[in-house]
Amino acid sequence: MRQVYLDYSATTPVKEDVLNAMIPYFTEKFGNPSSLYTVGTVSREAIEKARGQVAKLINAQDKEIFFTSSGTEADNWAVFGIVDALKNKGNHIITTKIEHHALLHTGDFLEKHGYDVTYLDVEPDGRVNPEALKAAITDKTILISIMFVNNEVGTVQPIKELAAIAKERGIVFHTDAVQALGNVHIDVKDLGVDLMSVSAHKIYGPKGVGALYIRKGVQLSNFMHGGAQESKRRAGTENLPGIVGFGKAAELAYENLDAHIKKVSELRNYFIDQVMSKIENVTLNGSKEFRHPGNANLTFEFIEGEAMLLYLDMKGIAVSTGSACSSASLVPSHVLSALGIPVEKIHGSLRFTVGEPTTKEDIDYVVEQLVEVVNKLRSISSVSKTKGW
Amino acid sequence: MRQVYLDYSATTPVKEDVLNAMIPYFTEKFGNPSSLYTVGTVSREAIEKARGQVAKLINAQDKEIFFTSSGTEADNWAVFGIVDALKNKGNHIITTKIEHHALLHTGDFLEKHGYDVTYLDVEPDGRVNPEALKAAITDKTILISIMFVNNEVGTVQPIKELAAIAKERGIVFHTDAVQALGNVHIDVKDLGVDLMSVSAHKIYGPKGVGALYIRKGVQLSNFMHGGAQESKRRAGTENLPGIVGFGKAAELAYENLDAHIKKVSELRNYFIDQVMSKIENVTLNGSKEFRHPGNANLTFEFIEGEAMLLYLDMKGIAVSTGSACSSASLVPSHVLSALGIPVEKIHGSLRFTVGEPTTKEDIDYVVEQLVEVVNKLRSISSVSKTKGW
Amino acid sequence: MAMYNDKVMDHFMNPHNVGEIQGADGSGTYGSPVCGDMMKIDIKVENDVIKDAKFKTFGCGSAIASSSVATDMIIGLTIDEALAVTNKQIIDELGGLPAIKIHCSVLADHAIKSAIYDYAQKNGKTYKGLEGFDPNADEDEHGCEV
Ligand SMILES: Cc1ncc(COP(=O)(O)O)c(C=O)c1O
Ligand SMILES: Cc1ncc(COP(=O)(O)O)c(C=O)c1O
Ligand code: FES
Ligand code: FES
Repeated sequence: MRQVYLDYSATTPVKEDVLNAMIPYFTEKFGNPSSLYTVGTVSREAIEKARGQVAKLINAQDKEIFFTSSGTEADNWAVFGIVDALKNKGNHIITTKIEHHALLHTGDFLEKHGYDVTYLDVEPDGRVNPEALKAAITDKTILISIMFVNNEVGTVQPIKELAAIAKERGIVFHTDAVQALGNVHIDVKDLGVDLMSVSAHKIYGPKGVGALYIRKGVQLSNFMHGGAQESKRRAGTENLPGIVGFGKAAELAYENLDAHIKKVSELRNYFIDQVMSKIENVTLNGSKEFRHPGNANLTFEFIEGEAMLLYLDMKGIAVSTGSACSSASLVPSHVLSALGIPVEKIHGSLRFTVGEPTTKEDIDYVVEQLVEVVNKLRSISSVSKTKGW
Repeated sequence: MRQVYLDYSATTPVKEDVLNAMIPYFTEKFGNPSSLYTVGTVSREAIEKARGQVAKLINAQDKEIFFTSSGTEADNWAVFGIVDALKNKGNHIITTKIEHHALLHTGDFLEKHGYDVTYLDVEPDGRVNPEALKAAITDKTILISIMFVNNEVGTVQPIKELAAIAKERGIVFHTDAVQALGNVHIDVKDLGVDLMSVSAHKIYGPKGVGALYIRKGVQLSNFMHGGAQESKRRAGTENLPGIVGFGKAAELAYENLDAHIKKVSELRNYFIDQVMSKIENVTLNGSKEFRHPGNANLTFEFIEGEAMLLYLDMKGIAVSTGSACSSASLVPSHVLSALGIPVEKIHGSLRFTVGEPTTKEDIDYVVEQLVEVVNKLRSISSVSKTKGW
Repeated sequence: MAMYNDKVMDHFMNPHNVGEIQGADGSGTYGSPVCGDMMKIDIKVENDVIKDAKFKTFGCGSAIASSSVATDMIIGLTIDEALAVTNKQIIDELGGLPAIKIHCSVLADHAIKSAIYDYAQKNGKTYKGLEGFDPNADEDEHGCEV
């Protein structure tokens, strides 16, 4: 049976070239990068090379890149680091209702510790209204954190415009660019952001390595305390092969960016067109124009996402859903909720993400199976267009 | 030229079997463990298997193991997690002067945030005096953190006795067992500890993965906030291949523990005997009896450690030093200082750690080269036994 | 070894002018083992020209390399010229040192001055380059924090 993975926003396989770059650093070139002897300095140089590769992908200076263990850690560091460093300046943070949990739950934690957190509403397409941001700023605002590209619906934010608002008011601006990296052009200098989180496993690099871009001159407290690694700003023996892999993945993403965007967006558009023409009562969630090139978040009315997901899995197809039924807490997707999508529709949502290995044949297969699955589940369902919800 | 790595306490190479276990999880079996489809559940099962392998090595229950990105993160989590969870109970922490920086710098950070931290002195052999611990406890003490095995001098602490003191007073007890894992027998149930940090890259597993043992029932706040991974206690997409590698390394360490201890301690003892018989004015730092099986921390009087380290590196030999000259901050080893060793002697200290791949021929080569290097540097030195310091 | 350049490594592995001069005309010691670096330098002087210089150093790779290159540099110089040698010149001669190791070159520069000071004291001479130089001054300048 054909296996079609269409969940590249959840994670990506490591590319062959990336894995090959990593392998030597597990065994022969395994030295601790902090060690002074040759076995250590070889490792140090490998890390510095990777730093350059990641920096280049976002047009940062090498020394503005600080490796972490994940996008999650980068998000935690950005937020905790700023609120601690600026605690005498204020206790108010602004973020959005559609952030990744790495931001939202950090916000929740801070709210329990005396901070005020504003979670901005978004427009129906998932975009933040710059006027809403302006209106939310107070004298106590010390950090604005708005994600670059949303992981569920793929909406791309006007980061440059939002960062300019922060700059005008002298407020630190952070963006979670975990989904943006390798999928949209990123130039930190042009964007004017102070802090940016990225993660390797979304760009065909390994899981368990990320980075925080810290614009030169931005002061923030450390999050991970200990050894003198990463210019004394992030402690812990470096994940050497992981960092090397991130570097290689970033290099490939840099070289391949335009072709990647073209390829996945064409396939994604073809997929959406096919689905729309073959299945009724389907809607596309999010923005048409400002969208992650591989993302198709669709609602199939009258049926439930987890059921679709399982059926598709039986046919070798991997996708995800915003349905409450699939979440550990039985809460429907906070992102789709924030877009104003009614709960019953959220239940019927599926996220498909096209990636580099995806082919047209894969898409055709998925469309074919999807038609079957949707028809089957609709035939079982107690709701329908005619019967109503 | 022979290459002899004798710095296994800094990091270890990944074993061939461990790497082979990891490889499939980069490419084919790359699914996000949180995903509901088969590609994801295969990953989830791999993580649960690894959890069992790590648990077995320390006699914990599987669900008491929480994977982190490093020993450093486990230490940070233990400390920040407890002080936050118990902030209404007190603000006093007890640790020691010889902890790893992951503990010490976390302590420094807390001191700047209204906490009291007692750094216990140690005996000249590096052991904590249980009476000193008892004397340091106050009504406000909420956490005692004492490392199991020291990374520089290898001293093994009487953890069971120290944990019992904590328990009697109802205080949470954490131990940093990063150097202990795979090198001494560990039975968390017998020891009676509440929290324990471990790291994969010290036991021939990969860098960038560690774990915190949390005894069932111990409450502590989260450190890494975000997704629902690790039973909602540690967020971030799991470092899947890293965790699989940690599991495999733990399994091998478990099977091999007695043979490993016997082998490395015999070679280590042979090394010390050879050095002592061939070089004058050498002293062994730390405890003879309560010691990491592979560790030999020696002071070579009248010469400086970084110079020795560089010479040895030219001869293919990798070791580390506690000399101030080799540290980024020009501060001599805090561990050797705490043992009461005079600064000029700390300058001449080298740490050798024997590991599994080490052979008798390696040791003979190192002794031979060491004699030469020490003689040469002593002939250049402005200090000597006759001239005095 | 990426920490030091080849020239530093060469002076460190094969230091020039190691030893002591019997009946030296001037002898100076600078630094302290407590700081991790102590250099002793002996000089032989004829007609105000340094004919020979030898050193012994307790210290790191860059302290030994600085000692070696500094003694090389002053042999053949007049006292006034030797006094004008700065740690910056020593570093340049070595082709650069890591920032954190700059203080090791200061050690060599001070040890030279100390040896010349000793020579001046023994011979009742004064040199402009020694004005304000105190061989027993606090060593804060070379970075020892102990
Ligand atoms: C937008 C966004 N932020 C943060 C993260 C977390 O990154 P990581 O999985 O590296 O912890 C993810 C993915 O999981 C994400 O999609
Ligand atoms: C005793 C001790 N604790 C903590 C650590 C930190 O562990 P990691 O390197 O996994 O961050 C180390 C090693 O670096 C160690 O030796
Ligand atoms: S219908 Fe079963 S969890 Fe929603
Ligand atoms: S002698 Fe200590 S750093 Fe050079």
